[in-house]
Amino acid sequence: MLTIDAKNVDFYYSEFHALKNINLEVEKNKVVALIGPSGCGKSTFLRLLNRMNDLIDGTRMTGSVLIEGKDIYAPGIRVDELRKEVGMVFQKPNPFPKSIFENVAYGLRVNGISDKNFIEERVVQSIKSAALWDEVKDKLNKSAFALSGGQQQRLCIARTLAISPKVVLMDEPASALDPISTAKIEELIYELKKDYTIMIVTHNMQQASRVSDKTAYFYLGEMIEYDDTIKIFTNPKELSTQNYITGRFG
Amino acid sequence: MLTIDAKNVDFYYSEFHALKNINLEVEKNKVVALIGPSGCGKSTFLRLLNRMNDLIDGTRMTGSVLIEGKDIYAPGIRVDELRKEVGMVFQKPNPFPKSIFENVAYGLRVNGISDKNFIEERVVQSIKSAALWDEVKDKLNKSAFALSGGQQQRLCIARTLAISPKVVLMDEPASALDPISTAKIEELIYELKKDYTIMIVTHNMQQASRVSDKTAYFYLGEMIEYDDTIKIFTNPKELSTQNYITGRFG
Amino acid sequence: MRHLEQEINSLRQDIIEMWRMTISQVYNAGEAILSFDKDLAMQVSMRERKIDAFELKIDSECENIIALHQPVAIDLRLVLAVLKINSNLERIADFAYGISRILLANPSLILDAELITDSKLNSMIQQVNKMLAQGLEAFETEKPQIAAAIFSEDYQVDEINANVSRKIAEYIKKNPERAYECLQLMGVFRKLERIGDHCSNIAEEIFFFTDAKILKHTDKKL
Amino acid sequence: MRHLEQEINSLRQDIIEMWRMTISQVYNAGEAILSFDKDLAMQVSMRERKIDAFELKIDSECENIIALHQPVAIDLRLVLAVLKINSNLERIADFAYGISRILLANPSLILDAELITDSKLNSMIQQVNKMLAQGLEAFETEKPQIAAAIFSEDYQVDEINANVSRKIAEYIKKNPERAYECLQLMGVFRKLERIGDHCSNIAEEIFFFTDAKILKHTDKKL
Amino acid sequence: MQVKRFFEKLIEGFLLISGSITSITILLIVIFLFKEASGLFTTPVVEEGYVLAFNKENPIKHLNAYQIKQIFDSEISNWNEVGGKDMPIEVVRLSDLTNYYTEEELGAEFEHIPAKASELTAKTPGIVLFLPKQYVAKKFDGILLDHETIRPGDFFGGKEWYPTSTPSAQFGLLPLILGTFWVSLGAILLALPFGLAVAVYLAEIASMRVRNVLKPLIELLAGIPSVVYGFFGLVVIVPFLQQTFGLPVGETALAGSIILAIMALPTIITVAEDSMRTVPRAMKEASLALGATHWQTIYKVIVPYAKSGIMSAAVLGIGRAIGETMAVLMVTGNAAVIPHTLLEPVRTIPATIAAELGEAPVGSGHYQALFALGAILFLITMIISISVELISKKKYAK
Amino acid sequence: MQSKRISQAIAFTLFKLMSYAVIVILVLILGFIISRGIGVINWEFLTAAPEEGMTKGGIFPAIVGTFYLIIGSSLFSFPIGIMSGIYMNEYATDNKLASFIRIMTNNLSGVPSVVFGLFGMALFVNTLGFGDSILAGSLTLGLLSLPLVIRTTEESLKAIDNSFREGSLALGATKLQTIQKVVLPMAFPNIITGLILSIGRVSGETAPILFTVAAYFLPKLPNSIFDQVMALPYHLYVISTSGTDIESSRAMAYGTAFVLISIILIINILASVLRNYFAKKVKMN
Ligand SMILES: Nc1ncnc2c1ncn2[C@@H]1O[C@H](COP(=O)(O)OP(=O)(O)OP(=O)(O)O)[C@@H](O)[C@H]1O
Ligand SMILES: Nc1ncnc2c1ncn2[C@@H]1O[C@H](COP(=O)(O)OP(=O)(O)OP(=O)(O)O)[C@@H](O)[C@H]1O
Ligand SMILES: [Mg+2]
Ligand SMILES: [Mg+2]
Ligand SMILES: O=P([O-])([O-])[O-]
Repeated sequence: MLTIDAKNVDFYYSEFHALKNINLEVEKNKVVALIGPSGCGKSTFLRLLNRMNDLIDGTRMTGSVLIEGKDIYAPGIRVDELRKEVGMVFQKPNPFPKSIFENVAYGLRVNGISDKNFIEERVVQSIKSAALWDEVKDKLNKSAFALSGGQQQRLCIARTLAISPKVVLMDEPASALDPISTAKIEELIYELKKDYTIMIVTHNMQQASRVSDKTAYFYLGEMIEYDDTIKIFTNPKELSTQNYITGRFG
Repeated sequence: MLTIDAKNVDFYYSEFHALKNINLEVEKNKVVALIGPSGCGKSTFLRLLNRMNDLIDGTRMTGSVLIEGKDIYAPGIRVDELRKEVGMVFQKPNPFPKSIFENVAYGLRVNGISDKNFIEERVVQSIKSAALWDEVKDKLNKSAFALSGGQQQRLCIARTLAISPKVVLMDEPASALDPISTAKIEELIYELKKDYTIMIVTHNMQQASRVSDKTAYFYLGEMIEYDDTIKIFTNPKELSTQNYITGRFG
Repeated sequence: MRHLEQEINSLRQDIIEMWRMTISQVYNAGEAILSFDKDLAMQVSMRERKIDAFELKIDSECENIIALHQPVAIDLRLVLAVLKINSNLERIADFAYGISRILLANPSLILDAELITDSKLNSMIQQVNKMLAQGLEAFETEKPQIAAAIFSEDYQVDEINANVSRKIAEYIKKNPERAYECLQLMGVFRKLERIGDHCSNIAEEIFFFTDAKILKHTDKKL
Repeated sequence: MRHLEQEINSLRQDIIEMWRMTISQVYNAGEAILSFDKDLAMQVSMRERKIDAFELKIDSECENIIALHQPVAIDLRLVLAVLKINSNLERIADFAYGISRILLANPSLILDAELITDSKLNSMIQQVNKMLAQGLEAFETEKPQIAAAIFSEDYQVDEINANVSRKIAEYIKKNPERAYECLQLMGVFRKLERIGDHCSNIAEEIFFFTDAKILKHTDKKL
Repeated sequence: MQVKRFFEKLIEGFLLISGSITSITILLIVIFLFKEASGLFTTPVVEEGYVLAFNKENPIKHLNAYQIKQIFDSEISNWNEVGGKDMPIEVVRLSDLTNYYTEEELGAEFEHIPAKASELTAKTPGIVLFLPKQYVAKKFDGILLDHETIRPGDFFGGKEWYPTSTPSAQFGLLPLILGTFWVSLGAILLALPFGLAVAVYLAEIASMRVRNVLKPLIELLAGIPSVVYGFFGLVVIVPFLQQTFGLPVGETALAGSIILAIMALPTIITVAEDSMRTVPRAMKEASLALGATHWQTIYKVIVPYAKSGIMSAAVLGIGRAIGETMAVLMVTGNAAVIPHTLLEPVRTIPATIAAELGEAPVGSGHYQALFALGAILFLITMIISISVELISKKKYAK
Repeated sequence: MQSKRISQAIAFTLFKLMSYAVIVILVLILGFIISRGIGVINWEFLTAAPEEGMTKGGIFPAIVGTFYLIIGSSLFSFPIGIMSGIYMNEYATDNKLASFIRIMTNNLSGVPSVVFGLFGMALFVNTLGFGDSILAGSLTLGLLSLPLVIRTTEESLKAIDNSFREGSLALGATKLQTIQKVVLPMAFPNIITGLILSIGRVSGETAPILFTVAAYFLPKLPNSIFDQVMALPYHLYVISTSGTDIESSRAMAYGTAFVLISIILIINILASVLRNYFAKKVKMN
């Protein structure tokens, strides 16, 4: 079964047609990178997958998005339940002003889990999965704000992993970080794909090439090309894609 | 004569020793990139060259910096005169809330030039040098805010060129821009070095490799290595440099 | 024009230049051997160092482009293709040099007209000259179909070469005292065969560059 | 470990594997020719396709690393060196195959023990085997000094080869009826010489990789 | 889960209700203020319970409050001055009846007053008789001016504020409006240059240390209650002005302006400084990097960029001055006359309300007049709020 | 070129002088009140009722009255104001209703205090029949401070980056959970300081209580919320302008002004201490 299956998706901000007939399928445990010039609709598409766009007034969608076969825009779908399945990591690290532990436990708690042992186990495991354990194990009760930007971003990833999502969405997760932290995040993504399906928006072509299995190139709300990353970066089908990735664009 | 010649420069923020015995020479019409992990002192060094650090209380410098042979920290140096010689472009595009024309004319006006024809000529020429003319020639009287981010940044460059600096400093000039605008800025830098000496701070190693003739690697306030860019990127002398540029750092 | 494009254009110019020099080396070496022109051979021999230097230059251009510009897609394929074409060309030039060395090292290498005709040396030389020219044309015009012809031509070169051993052996049997010269001649054929081979490799690289197809070690029926 | 490091490690493993296969091909081809072992020659011949496939694999690994990971400094040098070492190894293996083909194509290629000793075939074979092994060791241990030995050894191989023409010519003069076999044998020597040459190239690449020194077309006095 | 849903909806409802409370308040203010205020224009010009009476022959049908006051103050003595025939006015108050009739004639219990009043009116052509309603005869032989109400023109154009005068209270807005205007104008003229200077100084020139001392001080002063400022004005500024200018009284418009200026300073300083501080650092550095001096940077970049904030500061300062009550009440002397110089006592709208509302009987004309003042004040501040809104929006419209 | 430097020197000197002039005036006011008032303060002054036409005795009833009014108005304005702020910033995101409410709130905050007095009198005292009472006064003051509380709350909430909300929602939290567990705790320090400062405002207001609660002289303490009380600001007004013997009640006036200022001072200090405390807490733990 496909993990993500977007069919004929059209999206509008009021009158503005932001996404045009997008069809995109993602298999389990793959990393898909979305690239394209600014304003082409990458973030919009990403936020469609956990219905984060619902928060914006006057938006409208047609077509369907299936996550593990379930239509997430069907009536009766509980958005908060969906968002547990489809985690999200944002551009700027945004840990809550709580302790490191509580940050990771947050998702569990708001989802009604109160079993202490379970929470503790899950938190530790998530922090480990986010390759952060060694750096924070002695200060789980310290404020998350005391961490560096790169550590904060990994904490945010740990926080997302704690609720055991099937899909992890990342919108330019490293664009606010320095090269060293960026490299760590990229490594982490590479590790995580063993257990999760990941979709990442990035402005950094090299990043897309390094971390992803497949790459989708968006332009003016259309998905121009979607193929194996190596294909896109060595021999894209579309001239528009080639122009973009070789920097001949515009 | 060397365009920039920093000798035994030490710099302190109050107690914090931010730059340690930096010696760096730049020849005319070269592009020098400063790279290094966050907080290593790149921006501090850059801002030393037009005495922008003067604005911060409690800073202290020893050693000397010569621009075209003139010690810019000598007593009696007029900072505003110096800053005309050493232009600066910032991380985020920061045009003034004036028209495009007035933005570029600003530097001339504050320096006491009032000859209309001269100003007009200079403005046009600067905008052309900044590879922006075709895009703005019909709307010189429109607000600069109506331009896109990339255009704004080129406008800021034009504004700097208008006062005919000898050196142009750029602190991550493209980090807030998308890849297409970034590519344009990089191209522009490549063009500009025909007439200016350029020093650019960048977090983007690829950018450093693409635009610069020489690269300086900073680490914890020290300049670890300074060499031809091609040398740094194919065969750096120092292991620390190699680890940084190959991403093995930390 | 963009900086990377400029670099790539100049790389392209350089490899074409290298190509032309190589073509002229091979042509001259062939002429020299056919007309037993030692001066020409000397010329070829002296040009060798220049080609070597040019190879290094192109090699480092390619490396610099990769190290500094992170080319992708068509740009990357061009650089990688040039990298390989370059070493093939150098090799080819090397063989031309080898041929001229043979001529210069064997003042007594006076070849029997009959043997020459019989062994098809002339047509083999023409063939590789043609292949080299075709390669260059295919590269310059980015038309892989032109390169495609090279594969079948190389086949003919190989055929000539396969028969030449026998022809020369027969000749030796008749003229054992000329065994050494014949062995030297044999070397010329071997070298021409290798040139043909390298032309094939170059054709493969042209396909890789234009169409991202990898033809190496496949039969080249297109 | 980092993703790129993993990729590079696996590339390294692959080129070493390729190297080992090539070494074994050359060794077997040598053994086959020396002991006139057609079965062994057959084996070498059959392994050739595998090596070709492996070459392609490594080639595309290198290209992928360059396209996807933008390696710089030591990483880039490794990838570029591997790219070239790889094609050298393939070439070497090709020659081993060629030698085995000669054996298989000439059932009558029974060589005179005296000629063999005289022409130093044995020691030439040993020499190239050694050079190949040294190359691998230098690469694995990243010790360019080991590679340095290869240059002088190649010199010896060239020497043997330079004399072999004369030796064989003399032999032919004595036994003109065996001219064809001798020409074939000559081919074996040529191929061994080429292997030696390629080993030198590999050594150059090792220097490039470890020390970023470009030794090509220079005299290798270190 | 279902319970949780419901609970959330419920809370959302509460929040909505709370959110609308300010709007409701504004609405209520409008309703109450304007309802009471509009009562003013149905109030008779003549004091409640009294009437004015004229001779039948007198063509005068209307008199406004000011005319009545002038007539009774003998400032008008001929009917032609108010549009009637040329004959002298004869003012007769109830108590004056004894000049025309003896006590007996009027009756021991004054039971004959209605008849006599009627009679007197009938026989005196120039009469204007001011009479409690209870003494108006059933068949009164004359014209009664009892339905006449205060007209808006009287209120807005009225030059006198004298709510306790009889027979006709004076609710002329002009002196109050002008008082408010003069005091506020004086205040803002004093406060603006100083306020902006301090704002520029704090935002740009002062060192961090100086700023860290001054800023909390200014915030503190913003919090000091207006009565305290008023008190200070009363005990320090008022005597000071009296001595300096040799005035009969120190309580003058100028005293009010000075105190208001001081009170408006923190507002102006804080808003203007904040808006100058929001000028991106990058903007400032850009200017310096182009070789501009600091001062050039301030007036060419920072001030224009913060323009809308600075204008808001000015407008808010004016708003504060106009609406301020207690301090002004305490130092301006509260004379409801149209001022000619700043050195005279004046009375502002808010001070009037504060001073008089306690004494005005609920529902009386006076009470309603004060609400009308409140309504005017409310409108003025509304206009100010909206203009601030527009000014700060404009920043982004460009 | 010299001219641009000279103009800078002149301008900066001028600004500096003007600034210091202003600061001196402001400090003078404070210093004057404090120096005259501090001598008046003693135990009796703080705990006794006024005597002898308010020329003797203390201001205890006024202190208590002000205290009641602070409590009363806060009970009204805090919950409603905070909820309103939450509604405006979190729920009514960008629709017309929200901007209408926002304009209304701004307008309300610009309404002069005396108009609140008028309105309170009309609505609470007369229409609702509370009479002059703590209840009427508190409600009036509550309404007056409402825009302040709302604005403080809204601004504190606005200062919180949207990414925190999105972060919480993306973890499957509902909107209310997000507000409750992430947004409010983060905004809490700023809200609290804002609330404290609003108390300062309330405690000094005179005009709104003139006609809704304040008593000229009332030596006894109130028994219920329907009683009148004295209040410090009104008391100061009264004894400095219309006391029976203005001259001899001057000392009382200075004392009262001093107490008023002290309250403001304490509130400001409290607010800044809290602000620092919370700022540190966020950084530290
Ligand atoms: N809330 C919104 N209301 C209206 N239009 C919007 C909104 N958000 C985005 N858009 C428009 O939709 C288009 C796609 O936006 P989106 O944020 O998805 O682009 P993007 O590809 O992620 O760009 P970037 O790389 O700059 O983040 C843009 O043209 C943008 O202007
Ligand atoms: N105003 C300041 N006061 C005190 N320390 C400062 C100040 N500005 C910078 N520093 C310190 O000086 C060091 C160097 O700072 P600088 O901004 O030059 O680094 P950078 O190399 O430009 O880093 P980045 O890549 O993050 O911009 C850092 O450790 C920083 O914390
Ligand atoms: Mg985006
Ligand atoms: Mg050579
Ligand atoms: O250089 P070659 O491998 O063709 O002999």
